[in-house]
Amino acid sequence: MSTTPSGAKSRKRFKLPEETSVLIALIVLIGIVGALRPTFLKPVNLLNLAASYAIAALIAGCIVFLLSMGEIDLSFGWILNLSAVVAGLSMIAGIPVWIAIVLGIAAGTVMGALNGLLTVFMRLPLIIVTLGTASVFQGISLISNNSGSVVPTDKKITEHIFFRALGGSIDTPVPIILIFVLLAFVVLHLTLHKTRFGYRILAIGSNPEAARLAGIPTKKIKIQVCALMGAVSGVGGVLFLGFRGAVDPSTGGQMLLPVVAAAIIGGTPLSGGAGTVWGSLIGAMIVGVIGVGVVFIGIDAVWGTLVTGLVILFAIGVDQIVRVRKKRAI
Amino acid sequence: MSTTPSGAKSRKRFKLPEETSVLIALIVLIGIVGALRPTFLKPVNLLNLAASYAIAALIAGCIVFLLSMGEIDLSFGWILNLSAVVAGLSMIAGIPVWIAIVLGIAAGTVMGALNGLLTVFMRLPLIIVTLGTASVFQGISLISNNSGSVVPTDKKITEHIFFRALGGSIDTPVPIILIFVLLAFVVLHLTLHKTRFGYRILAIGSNPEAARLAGIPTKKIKIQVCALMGAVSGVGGVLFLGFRGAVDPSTGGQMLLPVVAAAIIGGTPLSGGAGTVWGSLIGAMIVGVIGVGVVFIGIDAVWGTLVTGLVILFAIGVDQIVRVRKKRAI
Amino acid sequence: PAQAKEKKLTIGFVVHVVGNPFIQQIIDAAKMAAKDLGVTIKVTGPAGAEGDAQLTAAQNLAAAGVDGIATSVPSASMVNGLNAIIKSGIPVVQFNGLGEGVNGPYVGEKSTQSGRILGKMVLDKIGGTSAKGSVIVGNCYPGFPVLENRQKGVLESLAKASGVKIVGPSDVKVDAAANFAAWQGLLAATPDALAMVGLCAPDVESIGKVNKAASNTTTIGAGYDLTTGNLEALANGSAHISLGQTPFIQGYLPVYILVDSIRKGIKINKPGFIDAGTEVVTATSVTEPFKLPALTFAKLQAMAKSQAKTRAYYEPVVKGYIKDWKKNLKPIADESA
Amino acid sequence: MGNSYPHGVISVRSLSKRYGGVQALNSLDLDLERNIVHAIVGENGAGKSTFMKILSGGVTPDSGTITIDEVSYPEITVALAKKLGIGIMYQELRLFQHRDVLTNLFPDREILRGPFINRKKMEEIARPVLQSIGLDVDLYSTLGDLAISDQQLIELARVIIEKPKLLILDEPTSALNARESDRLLELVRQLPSQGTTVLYVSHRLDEVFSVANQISVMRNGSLVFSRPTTELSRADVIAGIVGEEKSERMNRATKKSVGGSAGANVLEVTNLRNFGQINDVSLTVRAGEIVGVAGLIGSGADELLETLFGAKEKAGGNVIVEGKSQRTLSPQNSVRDRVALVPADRKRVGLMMERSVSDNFSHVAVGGHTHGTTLISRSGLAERAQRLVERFGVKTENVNISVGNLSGGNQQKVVIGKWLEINPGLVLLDDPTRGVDIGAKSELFSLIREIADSGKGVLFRSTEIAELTSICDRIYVIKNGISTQEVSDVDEAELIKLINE
Ligand SMILES: Nc1ncnc2c1ncn2[C@@H]1O[C@H](COP(=O)(O)OP(=O)(O)OP(=O)(O)O)[C@@H](O)[C@H]1O
Ligand SMILES: Nc1ncnc2c1ncn2[C@@H]1O[C@H](COP(=O)(O)OP(=O)(O)OP(=O)(O)O)[C@@H](O)[C@H]1O
Ligand SMILES: [Mg+2]
Ligand SMILES: [Mg+2]
Repeated sequence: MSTTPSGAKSRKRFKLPEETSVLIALIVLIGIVGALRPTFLKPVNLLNLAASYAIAALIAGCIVFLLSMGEIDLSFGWILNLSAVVAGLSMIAGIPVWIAIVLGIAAGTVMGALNGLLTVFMRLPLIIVTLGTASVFQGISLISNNSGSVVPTDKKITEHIFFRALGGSIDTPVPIILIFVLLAFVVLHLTLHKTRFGYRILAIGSNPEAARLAGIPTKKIKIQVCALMGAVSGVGGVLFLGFRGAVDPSTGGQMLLPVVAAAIIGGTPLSGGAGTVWGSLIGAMIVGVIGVGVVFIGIDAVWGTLVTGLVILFAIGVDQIVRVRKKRAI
Repeated sequence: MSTTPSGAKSRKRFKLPEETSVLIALIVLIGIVGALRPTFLKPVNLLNLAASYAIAALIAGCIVFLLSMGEIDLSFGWILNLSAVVAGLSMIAGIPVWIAIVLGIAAGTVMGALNGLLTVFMRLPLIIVTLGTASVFQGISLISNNSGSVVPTDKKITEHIFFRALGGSIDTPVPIILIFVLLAFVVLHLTLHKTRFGYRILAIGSNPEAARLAGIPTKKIKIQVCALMGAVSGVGGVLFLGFRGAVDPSTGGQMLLPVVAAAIIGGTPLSGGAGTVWGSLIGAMIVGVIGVGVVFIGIDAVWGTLVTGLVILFAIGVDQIVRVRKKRAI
Repeated sequence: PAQAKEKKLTIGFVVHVVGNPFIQQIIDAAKMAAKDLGVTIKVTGPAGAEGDAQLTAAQNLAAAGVDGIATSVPSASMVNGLNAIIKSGIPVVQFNGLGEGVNGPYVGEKSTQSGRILGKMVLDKIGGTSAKGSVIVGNCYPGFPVLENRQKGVLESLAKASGVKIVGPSDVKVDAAANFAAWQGLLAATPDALAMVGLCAPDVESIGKVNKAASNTTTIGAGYDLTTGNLEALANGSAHISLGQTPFIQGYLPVYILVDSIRKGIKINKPGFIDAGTEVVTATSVTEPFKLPALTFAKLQAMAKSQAKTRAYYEPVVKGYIKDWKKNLKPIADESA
Repeated sequence: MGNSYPHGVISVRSLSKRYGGVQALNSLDLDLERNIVHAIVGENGAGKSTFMKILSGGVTPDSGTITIDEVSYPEITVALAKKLGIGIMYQELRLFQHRDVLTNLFPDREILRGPFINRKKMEEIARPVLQSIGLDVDLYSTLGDLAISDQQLIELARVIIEKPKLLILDEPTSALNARESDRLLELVRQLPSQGTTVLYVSHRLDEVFSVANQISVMRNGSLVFSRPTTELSRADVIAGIVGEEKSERMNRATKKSVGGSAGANVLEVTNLRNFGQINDVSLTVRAGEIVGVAGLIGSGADELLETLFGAKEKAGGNVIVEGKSQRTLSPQNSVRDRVALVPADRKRVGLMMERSVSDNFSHVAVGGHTHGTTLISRSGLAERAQRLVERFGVKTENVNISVGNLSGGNQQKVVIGKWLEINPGLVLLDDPTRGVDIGAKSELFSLIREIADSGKGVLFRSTEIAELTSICDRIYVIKNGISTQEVSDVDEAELIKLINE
């Protein structure tokens, strides 16, 4: 047919990846804190900072899957908590550390899958279902240990390679948790953008009814993504246990906002059909730099919150300006 | 079935209002708590219960406007806080109570409008903007009173009719705050469903592009709705001040989840284009009955969270079952 | 008074947050008191610390017909509501968090004074009034009254050394991971700091971890609460001082006061203060208030795990200080003295 | 050219609009006369809709002027269009899916009493208009629950209620059946005498010739010619649309299958019922056959294909695909058994509007299918997309732009392409030519014939009777949800009679 326009060969011009704008926002922020306090820029400091926010980043990387599908999970903080409790109590009960870890992750997966089953069978958005299950998981965690902390103190446990590696007793140039989380990010990114599973997730988020008519098993995929979210939260839980050496009843309770913020600052819209795993990593680092930067510069506690807010606005503003520039440039 | 059309009469069959299903869920819950603890059903008790949740309900009624427009405000709890602080500090500074109240509400309106302006001019979803402004408002509140509570203690203030009426010193068969909030609900309902402003909000939420093409000034409406949300949060703030006689730095900080939960349990979807103001009132009461019921029945703190979660799942389940039944019946 | 004894009393016990190990110790003590006194106890509290939800819980206990209420009062906005309950004839005893103007006695630490103690101990460790250098202070929740008081006391003591420069107070956040990151950042920003002083439960543990990671520093770590993690940090030498708030007394005493006053018809509808004392713990010594026998670190850890041992250890206090609560009731101004 | 056009109500000069690398309008000059029906035709992506959107304020032109009643404007805003009395019915419906019908009829034009919406008054105004276009719906039902054809009529009613001076209709009949279309054309014919100028965009040349006083042809964003209908023949117009040489080729039009070579049954349906309009449908499709489905809107014909595919729930009856009895019909099973459905409503259930052309072409091949590797690559998707773009003549800048940016007809080609990519054994085509230009349509028909000739079964529903009679080997007539008759070799008039009687 003659309708094909003359230049329809795929003109591959060089395009900046969509994460560029958030990355610039991150660099600007690091630059500002570094300009005020040059020690901030020391690699060891930046690595430590990244390590402290690694678990939140990991979960942000996975919540991108849910957001891409047009869903949101409110319960993952408590899944993290209960998974860590399961792993911790198992260790204390004498189960070998690695097996206890697997148990913790399995518990997370089961909780996630339960969310998925409920959302599919009750035909309700995940956000509504997890409004309930969040309390359920928290409640079970409270009951399991009678509102106390779970602290494995036995030397056999605390000297285990898992705790030593994560707890920082083994010296590595780059914190081990960082390496692990970066690897996880590669896997998450490839899964979302290079596999059929990921394609299906984005298709569901983009137009659920069209996805169903295209033969995509939408219910199955939903359950799988929820289970994955649970599994990753479970991994987050055992990493937390290894990192901190203990789980408090409140662990995970404050995670919702920073994690979701990381994902959306990173560029994943809430509306579904699109998502960037790497963006969420950068978003998590932005959240981290803001959190630590404020104390690093030495801003008074009373002023800290205001400054945090202004910097968040600034960060999303930079991102937005860069984005608009890029659009113009096309 | 002979569905072939026969004539253009407007077939108006009797339809149960869409809020029926949530209402049934509410009645079931009240029934269960009442069956276990008959004193719960005493009118005075139910009225007091309603009064304690009145402010959250009021705000839920207004967040329905935002949800209907496809947006979410994360900052309203801190708008409420800062508005109350403004009103309280003004009173302490000697400004007449009524004027201080107006100042508080005006402050709320300004904060809401600021959210609206930022979201329109940064072309970002409100949820992202308010991620930042929430911290800004909280920060300003902390600074205003150097991290302390605002407690007007002067007799001239505490004996003012406003404080006496709201604080319960004046005996009325029905708490005054309840009457006020009910009236506000009538106004909110009429505004959303019977005025052009409301129609425009729902149109924007349903299809923003079509709304723009229909000539709706979408930016203006967005700013107005944000300002309205701020104003209502401001009203919530001064009501809180009158009701409790003080504002703490933490006031409003935990409001996000119960208020949004009230709206979505009440039947307003997060996707925009539809919303029920009355539903959000019932939703707020469900949240209230769950919270209070657990205490009333005397469930131990450690178990309370789990029970709360299960009851939430039950409530949305009842709602869902009724909804499906209704659909089948058509 | 005699007939009051016949009815089995029900006491409502309202905490400001459930799922906090320290609060749980208070709850456990309250339950021991209830058992000792033969009364029913109903424990409740909101999942997230918020005054309004807590007040609502207290009001509902009142509506459900309890005979007395013990509650922490972290928020000034609870005061009027609690006074309304008191006015309706249900006595209220406060613990752990003080609401100014509540018409009932308060059981808790002298928060400003405990801050002073902590500040002084830190100062002693870094060289007394002639110390020269920076001390980092972190507040995990600016605006929380008890913390503001502690902060005041710490700063007051540290001000005695003119060479000490205060860094902060910074907002170090409650969430464990964020708290750790904040302390890590603070120390990186001021690597030659003499000491790090936190005011909340997660701080000592975080400071310890930060200290351990930055192996070459000799920064003193100090803070509050005797959680398992904090004690671990003291034990392995990565942190140095932690003050305890005697959760046993804060839980046991309010229930005792309520039951005793109801049974004996004693009116307690006035503000008042009973000192719950402050425990001072370092790796080498555990100083308990009320002339209780000195503890070793190991004993303290064992007690944290066994309610029976805890009860046995505090027997003298229950028989003495607690039984004589009326005698020890001081004017409320003593709290912040 | 001169400057004065005494009869012109609207003149545009050098109107241009560029989207990325696509010149949607390329220095368009056109004069529209007052009080006539002026048709605009052209191939998919010619720029018709872009032009209409500029006139109605939906899109801002890059350059050029628009003169209306002797006042020149560099652009028209939505507010200005409202003031000038320009009403538009968009090709891609701009309705509020969550809102009820009545609300959709008065978007931001509600009748007020005091501060409140006066729905009673609105009903009074709406009812006669709905009656005049033959639409019978509950004014209180939610728009999203209605069939696409009803929605199109509501969009029409909405713009007629505005009583515009210039009425723009962008493919108003693309989802309508003969009866509805006729009624609409009847209405449009009367409008000029009531003082309304009509701009009518359509790919259905029969309609254009029956309704328009003047016909303009566009290609690649510019005007080819604009002449009174009386001076034009069908061939002239087709040549204008597709170009001389191609119109030659098209004359070798699609033929019926070479008699009776049909093979085994690909699809056997007996006594099918669903929970909607289908009561008792039985039919068979044999390999190598194109079988048509004809029926009025509401007769069940428009639900049949979705039900057979499993998109709508079945209530009873037997469906046998390639000899295998389908116990549960579901899209998943259908894809597995290589049954394809090109749905009628591409926007709602056909495409992922904000995703790329490339992603959309792989919707079934990667998303629904379970064949092949589970790993995918961007370049793999792009290759497939490039191949399909060429095969179906999709006019797009490249395969990485959002499918929502394509012209309506090109979007339709993407839907067809994504389904044919899985090499289906049974193809259910639910009004597949909706919005497709005349050149592409003839290509599509030869393609359908090719598919049938390669031993597959095709079940075909169309809102255009002529399409059915021209390519179907057999046609089933559906009335009141019952398959009443099976016919072959009928002409248009006969079939229309059969449907309506
Ligand atoms: N015999 C069958 N009857 C009904 N449904 C089936 C049948 N076989 C497969 N399906 C459905 O088809 C879908 C595809 O199944 P399959 O196990 O092949 O997954 P998949 O598409 O390969 O997933 P992925 O490639 O992402 O791992 C499933 O949802 C399954 O329920
Ligand atoms: N928003 C947009 N972004 C990018 N390109 C666009 C956009 N809208 C239209 N185009 C392009 O402009 C060209 C003209 O499109 P237009 O919709 O005007 O065509 P049309 O003549 O109406 O075609 P059809 O008959 O298929 O409806 C097409 O190539 C289309 O892809
Ligand atoms: Mg078009
Ligand atoms: Mg597979």
